[in-house]
Amino acid sequence: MSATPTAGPVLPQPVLSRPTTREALRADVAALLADGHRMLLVVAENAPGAVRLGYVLARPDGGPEGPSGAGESRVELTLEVSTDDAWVPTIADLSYPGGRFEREIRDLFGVEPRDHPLPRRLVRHAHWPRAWHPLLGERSAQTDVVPDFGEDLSAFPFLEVGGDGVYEIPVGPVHAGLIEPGHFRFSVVGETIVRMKARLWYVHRGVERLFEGRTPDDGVVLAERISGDTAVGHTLAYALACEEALGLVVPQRDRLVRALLLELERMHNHAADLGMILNDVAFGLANVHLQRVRENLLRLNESVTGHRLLRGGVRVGGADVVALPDVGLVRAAAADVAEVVRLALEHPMVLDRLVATAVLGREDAVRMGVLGYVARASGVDVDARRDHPFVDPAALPGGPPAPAVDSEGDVLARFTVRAREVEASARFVVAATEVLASGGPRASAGPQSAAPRGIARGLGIVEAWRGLLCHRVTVGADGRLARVKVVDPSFMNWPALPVALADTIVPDFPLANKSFNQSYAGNDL
Amino acid sequence: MAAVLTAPLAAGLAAGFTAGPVVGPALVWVALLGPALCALAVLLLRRRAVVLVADVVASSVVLLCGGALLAGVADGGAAVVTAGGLLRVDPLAGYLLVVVGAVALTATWGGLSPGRARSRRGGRYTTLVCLFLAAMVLAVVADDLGVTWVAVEGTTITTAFLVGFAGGRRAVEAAWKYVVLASVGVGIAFLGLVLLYAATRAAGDPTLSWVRLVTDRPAVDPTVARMGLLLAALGFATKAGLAPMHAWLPDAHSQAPAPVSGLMSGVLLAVAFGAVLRIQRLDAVLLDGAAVRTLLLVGGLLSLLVAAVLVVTQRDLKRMLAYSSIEHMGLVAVAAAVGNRLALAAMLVHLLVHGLAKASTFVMAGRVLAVEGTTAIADVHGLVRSAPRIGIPFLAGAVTLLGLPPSGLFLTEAALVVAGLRSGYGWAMAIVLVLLLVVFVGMGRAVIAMTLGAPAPAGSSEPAAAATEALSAPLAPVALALAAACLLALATPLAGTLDSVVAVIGGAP
Amino acid sequence: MSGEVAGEVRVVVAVVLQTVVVVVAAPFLVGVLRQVRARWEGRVGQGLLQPWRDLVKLARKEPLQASGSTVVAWVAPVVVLGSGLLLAALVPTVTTAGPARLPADLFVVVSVLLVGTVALGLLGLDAGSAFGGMGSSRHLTIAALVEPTVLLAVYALSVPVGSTALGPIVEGRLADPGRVVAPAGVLAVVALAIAVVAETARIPVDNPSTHLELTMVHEAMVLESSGRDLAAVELGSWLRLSVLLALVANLVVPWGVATAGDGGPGLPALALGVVAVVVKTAASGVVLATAEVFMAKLRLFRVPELLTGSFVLAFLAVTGSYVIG
Amino acid sequence: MSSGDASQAVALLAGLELLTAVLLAWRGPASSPRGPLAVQGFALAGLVAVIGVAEGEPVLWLVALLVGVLKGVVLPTLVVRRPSRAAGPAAPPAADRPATVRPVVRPAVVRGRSRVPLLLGAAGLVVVAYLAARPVTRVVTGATGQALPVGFALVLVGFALLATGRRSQSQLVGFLVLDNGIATTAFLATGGVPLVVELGVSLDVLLVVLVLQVLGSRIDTAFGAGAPGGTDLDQLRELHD
Repeated sequence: MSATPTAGPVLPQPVLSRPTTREALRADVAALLADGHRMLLVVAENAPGAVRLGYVLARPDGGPEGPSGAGESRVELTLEVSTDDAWVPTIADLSYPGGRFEREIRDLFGVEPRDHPLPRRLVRHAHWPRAWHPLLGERSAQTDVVPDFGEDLSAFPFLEVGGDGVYEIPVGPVHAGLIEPGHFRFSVVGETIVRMKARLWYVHRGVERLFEGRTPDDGVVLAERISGDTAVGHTLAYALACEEALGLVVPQRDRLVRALLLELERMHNHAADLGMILNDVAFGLANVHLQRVRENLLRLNESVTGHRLLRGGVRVGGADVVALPDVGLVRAAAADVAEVVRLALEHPMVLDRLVATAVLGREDAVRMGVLGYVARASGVDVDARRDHPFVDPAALPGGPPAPAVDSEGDVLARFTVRAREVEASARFVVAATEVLASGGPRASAGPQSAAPRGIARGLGIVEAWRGLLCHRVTVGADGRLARVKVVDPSFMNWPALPVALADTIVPDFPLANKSFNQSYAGNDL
Repeated sequence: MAAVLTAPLAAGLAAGFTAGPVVGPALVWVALLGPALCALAVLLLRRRAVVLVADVVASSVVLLCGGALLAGVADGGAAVVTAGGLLRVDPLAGYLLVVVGAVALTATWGGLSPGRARSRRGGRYTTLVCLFLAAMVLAVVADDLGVTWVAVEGTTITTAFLVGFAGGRRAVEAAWKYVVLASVGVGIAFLGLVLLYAATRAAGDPTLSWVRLVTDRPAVDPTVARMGLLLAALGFATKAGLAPMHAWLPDAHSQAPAPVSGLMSGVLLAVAFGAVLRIQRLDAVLLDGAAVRTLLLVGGLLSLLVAAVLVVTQRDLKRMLAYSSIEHMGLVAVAAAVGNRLALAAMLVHLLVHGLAKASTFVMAGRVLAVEGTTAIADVHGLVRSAPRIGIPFLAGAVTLLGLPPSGLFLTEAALVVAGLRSGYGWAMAIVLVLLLVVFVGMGRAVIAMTLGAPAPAGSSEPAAAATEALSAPLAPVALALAAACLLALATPLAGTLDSVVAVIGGAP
Repeated sequence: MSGEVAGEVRVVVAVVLQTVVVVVAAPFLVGVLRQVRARWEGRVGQGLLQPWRDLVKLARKEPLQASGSTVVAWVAPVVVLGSGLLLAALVPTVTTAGPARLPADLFVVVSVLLVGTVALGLLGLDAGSAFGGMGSSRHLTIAALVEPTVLLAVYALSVPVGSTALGPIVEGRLADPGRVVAPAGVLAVVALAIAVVAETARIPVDNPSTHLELTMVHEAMVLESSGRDLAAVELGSWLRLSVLLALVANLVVPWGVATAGDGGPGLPALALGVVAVVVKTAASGVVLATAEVFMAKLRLFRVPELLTGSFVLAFLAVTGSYVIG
Repeated sequence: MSSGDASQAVALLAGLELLTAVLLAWRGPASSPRGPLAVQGFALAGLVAVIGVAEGEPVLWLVALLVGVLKGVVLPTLVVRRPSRAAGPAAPPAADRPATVRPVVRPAVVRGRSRVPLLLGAAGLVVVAYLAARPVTRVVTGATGQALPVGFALVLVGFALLATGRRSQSQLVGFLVLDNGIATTAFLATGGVPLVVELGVSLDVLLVVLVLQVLGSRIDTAFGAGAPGGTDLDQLRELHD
């Protein structure tokens, strides 16, 4: 694409847009899936008198999961359907995540996926006004009027499990402790979970709508707040998407800084979660130590970007840090985490709780398109840092952090995978800091402000700490955001939790849930 | 065979034996240390020739010393005592030494393998075989029952790696089961010995010396002594392969290299049974002898039953031979239980003849495996025609084992039945006969299918190195052993010797 | 006043004093447990007085009862508290003396324990909520495994004394310190200690400080209680904890306890008894809390294993008391 | 030492052995058997020493030392020694990490079966041992005779551990408990077997454990699993009739 001869690949890889039709859609999607692509997202966008759907798929760069030799590829299949005749043929049978995106679009835009095998509501709770699709229509004073909500009369269709001795335990949506809302319905025999259904989307904030009409630079503040613990991940994905849309080229140095921030975010979240997992087996001593480590990391973060959760680090077109992280503190934190984790893993009672609990099998993980450490703990080697790089691997000191993979799929696997990721992240942070401190890759030509001449679109893919995270941005002809689609890895991983819970016992649910630790906010936009 | 061969030599040694009191103990030490020195030589020299023949030399030493000692102590000679009374060779020990030596010579000579000697692990193999022999000799010549126990456990340790020598899943599985079951069984024997010791201690004279117990007859508490003797007999019977403690035997015997299988089947069982015989004698002397006799009778009949059932359904040649060993140990146990002079004499001859025949057959089974690449009975056909150098001796060995005349086993089995009928064990003999018939039919059918008839169409035209070696391996040891197995029972000069051995274990007239 | 009557009065005074001491000290013991844990974890902690403050605060509040709850909702807390008070009176903590008409017999004590346990279980079931039922079911499963162990362990201790009353058992250990290290006694005390940990819902059987409803045992049953009812239930549970802990402490270190003697314990003996039991129980509380810090909660399905183990120890103690003394 | 002290010490040590046997039956798959085994070994050594003092036999002190070293230190260490292969390829120490920080690896454990039946069985076996030892206690007088059933109980519990052990390590532990039981019986009933036999027995036990450890690691290799405590022996199903 670019005329400038560069040594490495064009990073990040631009998206190839390809129109398709209702008739050809299923065949096209199937062909891409067969070619090693995974379903990243399906985005709906308002067009005059129509809804424009974009099916975005991507193939990893080499990698054990992809076909060998084939390079990275990002493809968007586009399809416009008229608002009067708003339906598409379902792809739910081809791709499980695709089916979930279709349901989301049906709720938010009113585009009906025809012959969907599971046509239940996803986002819309029953008290939402009927035939009201909050994202449908251009943003205007009229469409922004929210109609009155009714009472939640019709019960959510939980599947009732029959049989002797089966009883139900409803939990939530309001929980003890500082936990976001989610309702879980357990069908239990004795103490063994037969089936668990999670009902989420209690706090729909309309984040995607809030982006519309902002300038790309203004959107950063919002992106940082989509999910508090993933500030860097969301902002970076947003920035990457905007940069592709605007045609901005980010200097090598800033890219390295972004990678560093991403790993810092991973470290503090993993440290906290490792502690919480241990707290759930009542091993509080380990928890307080890991929370202490987390606090140290948060303070370190504050010294790096001025904000404990690393807000303000990533901007569209670059990245800024107040100071480079203190290498000694990073090393100490990683050593502390490793020490506490090892103590925990040498504890027979802790080990007995973690091992063989809430097993997510590899087949299920692949079928559901699970991402991040959950996937890697089930033996699926996906890692966007390697599969969809935004920084030239040659510029990375020691290459991208090696993904930790485990094949067992139990809580212990997720626990150890995350502990190993902390180590890898710390190594990377230390190495990257040293490179940056010693001058590092020179700042190349600054961002070229290229005013878009029409509607431009961009895709950002980032391996945030929870897993692969995408933003799909549409910038209008006026240079303002027309549509931002956010996909947190939690959207893909939530359905895997009930699968892993089969044959787990009720008192192990908090442990299993914590080992997944999905975001409610990132899922419910 | 070897006994016949070495008779003049042994007679010469025996002449010197009576000349001075030094020769006897020296012979005991030579028999004990000879194999150990052979092992040391292998370890130190590591020459291919040494590795090749060390175990054969060790076996010959044991045989020669055993023959000489037996000649010296039989027919009224005094037992040879040394090491402050810990070691003692009486006619029974002497006889068992001869059995050990003769069978070991058959197995090691017949199992000579230049290929193995060349291999990296050949030295380890020969060392372990020599140490195994030394442990068996110690078990036989020890007078202190505790030392016997240590030696019997020693045989487990030395054979553990021999059983697992082939490597691979099946071999390590067999080795694991063998070591665990045998150690536990023999551990039970030690518990029994401890109780026996406690009983003698309570009687005022703590000892585990067999000869002192037999001659002094301390007034032990009958309950404790019976518990001790029963547990000891049970423990040693585990190692002797008596049902229902036989579970390790088919696995171990089928997975070990052929010569080791021959040694274990042919003599290790006999050595362990020697310990049982000593316990039985103690039971008879200290108590009424009923408990161990019942144990032996039940165990013997059960072994016959197990062997009969499993031989018939067996699909693997080496396992079939292993079950045949269980069958023969069952017969031996029944004979010991019957306990009159004829039965005991028959039992002793049976031990030797069975050892020789079983060692020969296992050696040939090893060659069958080398040539055919399998020991599955169904996959081997018409050996006599396809490979007569293997098929014919194998057939001869199997026929000897089956007890067809002129096999010595025919005579001993007949004598056992007669003896049993005389002592009022008619019902037991009836069971024995029926089960023998079943084994005969089951094993006979398999052997005939493997040896006679049309050979299978030749598969690969290029024989492996192991096959070539097996086809050219010496037949002399097997031929001699089988000849001995057929002729020995007829050798009348043995009668006197047998009488003195029987006297040790106290056969009633 | 005849000597007999005077003795009787002294015994009653002793028992009343013992009960008062236990009631006053029980919330402090809970404070000690929490404080020790906090210190181990590097936290400042809430101080020893907080459980008392909580109790006072709750006692002032009017109880709210869940819709659909029955008379059980207010009777059960009373029963739980009552059984705790009865235990405090019966079990030899300050003194081994007991009134003749109130037998501190092993079987009586276990029955009183059981009454409290069942009342708590019914309280959990009463509101009909899922968590309460879940907690009650777990609680009663554990209780069914614990009570036989307690019976058996104390029975093993009673064999050398020849009496199943707790007072003489403690006195017997005081008279013959050799018994304290006798194998049967050691096995029995270990079994009893495990049973007490399970009975009082401590780690590794239950986590008293969790907020995760699905893992709760004891806490799940009292989720629906509030105000004075909650105060009664909490105090009742704390009394059980204190009494059982003090009993184990007295069995391991019997010294200092006021014996019945001739004509009931005198005042100096009682004073020494109070000091001794407070020190011993506080010390065992520190040990318990410390052990909890270094332990994790067992998988629910491993709890029966733990309790079976303690049952086997108690059983061995009984056989052992015949075999090896 | 008075006979009262001696009998009290014997009872305490025997009780300790029994307690450790129960602990070994109780232990989950993730906890190491080393501690209880070592305690059991030292208790046995202590028993020998007490008997030596009580009966005035200095040779028993030597035996106590031998037993203490062998059963208190060497054998428990041998049992938990992992085959070096299972430790995995040692990661080269990265320059940016202090040498003390080892990388986190997933411990290879599995969730074991419920121990409830074994525990209850062990309780039953102790009663059986008590009954079985009655005739012997008639013969052996004094405190040692009183404690004798403990030896029998250890033999039976060890046998149960061996029979139910699913991993090579648990079977080894069973074997050692069984052996400790026999040794306990020997010392309590007879004040020790002759020294020559004792030495031979000790050597044999040591060698058997060594042999079993080597075989255990070969099984791990052959069956391709490196769980601590060894491969699931239920996989050993190649040989059967």
